[in-house]
Amino acid sequence: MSLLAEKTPARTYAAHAKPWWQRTLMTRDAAIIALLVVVWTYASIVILNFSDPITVYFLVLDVTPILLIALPMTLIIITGEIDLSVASVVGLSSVLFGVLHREGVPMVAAMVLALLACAVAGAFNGVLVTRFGLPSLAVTIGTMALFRGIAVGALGTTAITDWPDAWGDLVQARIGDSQIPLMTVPLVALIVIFAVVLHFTPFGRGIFAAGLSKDAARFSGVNVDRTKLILFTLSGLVSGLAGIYFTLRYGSARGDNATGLELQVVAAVLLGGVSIFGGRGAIPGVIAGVVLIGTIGSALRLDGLSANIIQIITGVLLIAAVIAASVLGWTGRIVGTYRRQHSSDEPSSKQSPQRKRSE
Amino acid sequence: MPDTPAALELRDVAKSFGPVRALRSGSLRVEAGSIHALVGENGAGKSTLVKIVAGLYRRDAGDYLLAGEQVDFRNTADAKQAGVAVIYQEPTLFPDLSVTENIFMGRQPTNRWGRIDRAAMRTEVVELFARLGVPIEPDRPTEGLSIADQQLIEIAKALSLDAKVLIMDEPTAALSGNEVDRLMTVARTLRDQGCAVVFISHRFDEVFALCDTITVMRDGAYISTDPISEVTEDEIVQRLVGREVSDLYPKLEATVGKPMLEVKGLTSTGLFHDISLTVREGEIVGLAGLVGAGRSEVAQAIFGVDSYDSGEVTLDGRPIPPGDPRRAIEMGLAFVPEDRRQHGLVLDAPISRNITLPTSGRLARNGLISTGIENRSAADWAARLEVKAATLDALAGTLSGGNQQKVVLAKWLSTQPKVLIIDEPTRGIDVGTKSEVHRLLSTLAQEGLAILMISSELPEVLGMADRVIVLSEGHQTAELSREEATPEAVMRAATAHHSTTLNVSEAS
Amino acid sequence: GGSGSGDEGEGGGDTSSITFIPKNLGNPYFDASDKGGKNAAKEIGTKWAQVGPTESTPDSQVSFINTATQQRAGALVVSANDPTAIGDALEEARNAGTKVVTMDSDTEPQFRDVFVSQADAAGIAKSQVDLIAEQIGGKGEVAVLSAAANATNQNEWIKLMEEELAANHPDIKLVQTVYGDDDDQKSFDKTAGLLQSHPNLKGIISPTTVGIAAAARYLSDSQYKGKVALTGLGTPNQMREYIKDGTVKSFALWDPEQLGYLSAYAADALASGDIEGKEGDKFEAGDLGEYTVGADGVVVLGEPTVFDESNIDDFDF
Amino acid sequence: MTTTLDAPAPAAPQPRHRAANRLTWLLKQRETGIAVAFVALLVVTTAVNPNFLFSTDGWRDLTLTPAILVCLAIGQAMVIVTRNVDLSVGSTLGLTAYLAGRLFLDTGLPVIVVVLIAVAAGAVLGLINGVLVAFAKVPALVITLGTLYIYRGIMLEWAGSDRINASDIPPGLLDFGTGSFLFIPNLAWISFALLAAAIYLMRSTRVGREFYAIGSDPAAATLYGLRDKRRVLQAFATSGALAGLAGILYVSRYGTISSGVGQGIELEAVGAAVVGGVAIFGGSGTVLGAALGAYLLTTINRALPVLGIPDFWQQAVVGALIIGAIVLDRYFARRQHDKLLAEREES
Ligand SMILES: Nc1ncnc2c1ncn2[C@@H]1O[C@H](COP(=O)(O)OP(=O)(O)OP(=O)(O)O)[C@@H](O)[C@H]1O
Ligand SMILES: Nc1ncnc2c1ncn2[C@@H]1O[C@H](COP(=O)(O)OP(=O)(O)OP(=O)(O)O)[C@@H](O)[C@H]1O
Ligand SMILES: [Mg+2]
Ligand SMILES: [Mg+2]
Repeated sequence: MSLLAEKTPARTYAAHAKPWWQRTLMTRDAAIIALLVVVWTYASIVILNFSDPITVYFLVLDVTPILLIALPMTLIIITGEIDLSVASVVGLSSVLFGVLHREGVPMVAAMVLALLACAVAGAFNGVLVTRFGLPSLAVTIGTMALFRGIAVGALGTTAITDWPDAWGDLVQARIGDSQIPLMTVPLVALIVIFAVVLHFTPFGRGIFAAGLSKDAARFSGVNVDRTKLILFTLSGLVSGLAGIYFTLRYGSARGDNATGLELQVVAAVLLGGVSIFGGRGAIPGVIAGVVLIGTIGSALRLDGLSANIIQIITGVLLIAAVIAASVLGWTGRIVGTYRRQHSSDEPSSKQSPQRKRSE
Repeated sequence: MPDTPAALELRDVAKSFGPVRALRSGSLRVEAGSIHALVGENGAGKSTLVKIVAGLYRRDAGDYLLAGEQVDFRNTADAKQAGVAVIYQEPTLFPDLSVTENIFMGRQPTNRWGRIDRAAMRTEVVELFARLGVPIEPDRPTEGLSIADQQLIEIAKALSLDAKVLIMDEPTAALSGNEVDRLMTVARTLRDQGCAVVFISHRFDEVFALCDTITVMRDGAYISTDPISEVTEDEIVQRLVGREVSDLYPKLEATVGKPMLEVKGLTSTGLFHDISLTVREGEIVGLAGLVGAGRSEVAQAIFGVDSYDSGEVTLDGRPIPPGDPRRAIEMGLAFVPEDRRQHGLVLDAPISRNITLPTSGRLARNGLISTGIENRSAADWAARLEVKAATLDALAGTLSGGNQQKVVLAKWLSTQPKVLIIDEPTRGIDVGTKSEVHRLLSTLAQEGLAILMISSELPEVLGMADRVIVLSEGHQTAELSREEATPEAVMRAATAHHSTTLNVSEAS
Repeated sequence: GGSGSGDEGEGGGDTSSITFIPKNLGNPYFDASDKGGKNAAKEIGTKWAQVGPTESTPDSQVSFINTATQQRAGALVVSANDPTAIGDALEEARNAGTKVVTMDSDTEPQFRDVFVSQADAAGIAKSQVDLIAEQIGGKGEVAVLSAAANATNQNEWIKLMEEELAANHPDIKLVQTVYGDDDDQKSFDKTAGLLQSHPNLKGIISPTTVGIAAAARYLSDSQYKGKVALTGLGTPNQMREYIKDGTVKSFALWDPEQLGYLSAYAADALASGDIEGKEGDKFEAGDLGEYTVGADGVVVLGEPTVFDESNIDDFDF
Repeated sequence: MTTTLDAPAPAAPQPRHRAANRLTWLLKQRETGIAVAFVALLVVTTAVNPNFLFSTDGWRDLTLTPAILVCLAIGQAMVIVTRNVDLSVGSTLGLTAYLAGRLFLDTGLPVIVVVLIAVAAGAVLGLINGVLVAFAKVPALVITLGTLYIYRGIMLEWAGSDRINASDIPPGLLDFGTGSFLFIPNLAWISFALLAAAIYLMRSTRVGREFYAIGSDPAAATLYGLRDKRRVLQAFATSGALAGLAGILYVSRYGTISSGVGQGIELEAVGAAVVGGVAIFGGSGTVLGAALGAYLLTTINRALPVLGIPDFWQQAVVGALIIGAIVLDRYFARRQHDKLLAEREES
């Protein structure tokens, strides 16, 4: 028997236990996509004006910031962390962009500088979480107030509103004569990039491993801290991008832009099937989650219902989604596939999801 | 049963965790006023049995009687209520709370108004500690206590319950000789007062000195019960293992080459001091010592998952940068950790992803990796190690312990290492797989791999290693050649206090 | 909430529906103006709906403007949370054939057809400065408790007040402007902060209904009651008890119900093509009579009413 | 223990904290640090503007303004100690405040009955969180994020564009809300009483100690046979009830209930607890610390304008404070850890 030198295939293995269609269709992602299709179809038939192509136009413009931020947020939550400061970074980006523009810095340079600052803000979160070993929940609650405070403080009472029309028009432009916003193109590109990074690169494999078991990942050579630092920086950068978008779309740089957006993003990501424990989730589901919330909001508004119902539905969907996961998991455990760490039979602290003092 | 009911009786109790049958048919009958030894190899199901008695697990089948009454506990509080006290194998304390609170949690003495009587608690703890001769400050938090101190608190906790049945799951593993003697005194006193005591230990000297009856378990099943006076140590070992011990260690001759792993003066405050060792091509070096001696910490520091304060590590002559496991892997170091479930495997990830995790960078094409690529590599290595699994996307956590260990080995061998550090290679593995692993290690050494093997099982160390290095309390107390390494020599070095470092020749 | 729009007309529009989008829901000022709008719609015989965000931010308002666009509403009556931020959305609505009236708080003129102004800004600013000057004897420190820092109308009034003070009341010093965001608690706490930071404060002007009510409530049971004057824009129902107990001597406001009423008529006149919003266009506004569109498409409701002990019981809104 | 062993007689417990010991102990407490920061803030601000403390209103607002947040921070601290978090308290506060307003407006029930109903309603809302967290085994962060939306949505939907004005509230309650007893505002007395009760609960009863145990190591809590589900339910119900009470306090203090009541206050409550030294992953920290954190955060908000810092910067200061507090905590924990290791080294 020679293990390191030559091959001695003694056994063969099937790659998968279930056929491909079961693996694709019997997932949280598929369920949420199906729900989206059902809601969309229902709304198109029942709700007046919903089938109008302009619905798509407004919907895309509306969900763009949430969708943008949801991408890095998905990766962060999969590593088992969270970033609540994203909406404040949006405000920060908007204000910096505005102030630089007011001071006469050319548009593109102002944009790049604002984005850099936001990446630094994100890295600040990342350093506190990885180098200092602080819980990201507490850290980002703190930086949420800090970044927002800086944004609001820097601009004070004013909103900067003298933006060149060309830029605002670019953000809201349509592709040709269609009702599809031009924004869709970079958005789809970003989605593809994030999906590839998460699902088809060694870095992405490290993200999942870090979320499922920080220790096992570290013991396998995954640099968990560096991974998280990169993701927090990325989150700052993309949130900054959303801030630029906000500024240009509304032609107004304000410190209070996107207030409360962080919870919407987290809700959408979790609805999209990402586990708050980390280690589980996929980009298609998240996209569907974001669009689903946007669609329901759009449909209800068209139906003349108030914003309040939208809140209730968002909350119910969120809770239903996670409870469904836990109920499914509970049944799954009977067949022996459930994550060990939720199982009541095993109180071993070694597997508790939020293991503290892990140094 | 004709005579008076036993204090504790289990009949054909079974327990499975998913596909893992931890306990097939566990039986145990303990009389009041006796000390009963429960022995079995690692993974024989002893702790599982204990946890069923404690009310922590619910049995899948079988009978559980206390003083002749059928019982069925929903949780550990019920069991405590019924007079069952348990000292678990791993100490389970609340790190943020004080020693006193840990001892009384859930049953603190209260006054009429529900106010906790702290003074009474403290008085009782002081009294308990005095009886046990424990010098622990009752008001300090338990965080940062040594394993031995934590174990002593567990013992105090169990004693403070007025228990009819006391179960101790390897309580002495981390204790010094003095502490063991004191514990034995306490156990005997309790016995004389009519308590039924169950004592689990891998140390036969203790078992024979303390107990009056002995039950042997193997592979989750009951084997035998005898009065201790009617059996010999050899007979027990034979029953434990189920075959001749000498079969177990198929050591192959290997040619020892140049030094591959060299460690010089490795020190980490509070954990280990001035560790220096060399492992050569084709050589298996054993790292022996008692639990808590700091061997795992040394290994983790070498690999880079832990930091260290001073010292240096080189692999094939090139220094391994501290704190960078990825670099260590690239340089040819592989590390099979002691705790498979926490460190070795991502239990909730498929087998294939587990095997390819350290090599995913190498496997990627144009920076991209796919399940297909992973499966091809994983299938190859799983086959070489004969992992018993149906599909590659089965979660690693669903495999039995032995197969999990094979997956870990597959994962590390797929990195094509030059040096393999393997911590407790056969912990919790059944006897069959155990010898497979041993054969594998021998083969690997023969192929020129340098292996550093940490093991708490003396026969394994003595059977497998070309050289044995012994650690005690974080200090290197002996380096013994294969010939010098007798059980007595290793044990003496392992229990030596570091100020009295052993002279190797004297020890042999 | 209100009801959705009815059947879709040809050429993509239901010219006979008016949608009101206030700054935020749950604000009594806009409740009153909505009431006026609803009455007008009933008189005209068109459909009427009121939708809006719960927080007064421009981005949440945009979604509702977009929805109205999708519904091809005949006309929109909006009170803007930001002069430019909702501009593109309004443009989009106008491109789809919806007429846009701003009310109470304007956008930049190019984004709407007509702005129905509660009173002309200079008049509002002057009346409040005059009221406070009278109450504090023409001398001393005053402060402003405003709504959101970006509210168009607030900022314009504050600017005009400063000019008015400089021009005609040199002894009155405006020491600070704070923002209560039309949030009750915030306005309340900001009042407390103002009084502490400025021990010599003589008066507070709060040109927002939420702010003045919160400030009055703080003053009414503080040591400053009767010592620090308060005036601004408030609704009689909210302020009645503070007038009665002497916390506030007088304050001003136009009738928001009339404002909504007039806006609905202006919207209908636009939607039915009677006017285009050019200077000089004339339209009938039910009980209020005929109005003329002024420069920049502004229609002015009239002068604000000053409320004090003598007349407050004559009003109920 | 009824058994007696032939072992050495128990050593008499030594007198523990003598005066000097007590002082060093006090200095080491996290609460002392926050209290010192609080006092320093008072001194500096009052030096700049004596009115900040030495005026009837200054003195009153000092204890009155934080009362509501103190209430929430106490509940939040209890929940966080069990290794959970309750983000729904702001919405619970809003919903119960509106409920109380409606009851005053529509029923004419006596004030005390309305208060009890509001507190009970808060407890029920908290219990819903607790049930979902304990039985569905879903992290509290997700559940309470969901109920944050749901409770707020229900309130908004119910309230429509109605709002409740001071004139709808019984004058007795409003007078109570702004009144004082022995120079201390009534609401402050309530918050002190709650704080005292909470300190007693957390320090000296089994329930409180088990909260700590569950948060410190949930797995060990199972091994000890603690009724962890019940405790989690209790913690959430208490937090909800306190939020309900905070709703009433809000009504009596501010008189008007608009749609945004309590929006965003949940993060202030978490912030207060974190600043006050409650570890976000449970097991340590005190309600006193959380209450002091609430005092510090609220008072900073009032002090900044006095100190001449535009109030736009308030949030930034609060954020910096939260970050500073957790970094400092970690630093001390590290030092303690190293010290313990060194001690072991010597022994
Ligand atoms: N929670 C669990 N999930 C899955 N398998 C488990 C679990 N607990 C124990 N096992 C498996 O059950 C078997 C028996 O374990 P147990 O801990 O009872 O052995 P033991 O006799 O106490 O061994 P040791 O001497 O090492 O303590 C082992 O194979 C172990 O891997
Ligand atoms: N996470 C930790 N924090 C603090 N001390 C620790 C930690 N892990 C281990 N220790 C301590 O380090 C020392 C050595 O640890 P460890 O038990 O790994 O040694 P070992 O020789 O590998 O024993 P084992 O036979 O269990 O593998 C022990 O005293 C233990 O208490
Ligand atoms: Mg065991
Ligand atoms: Mg070890």
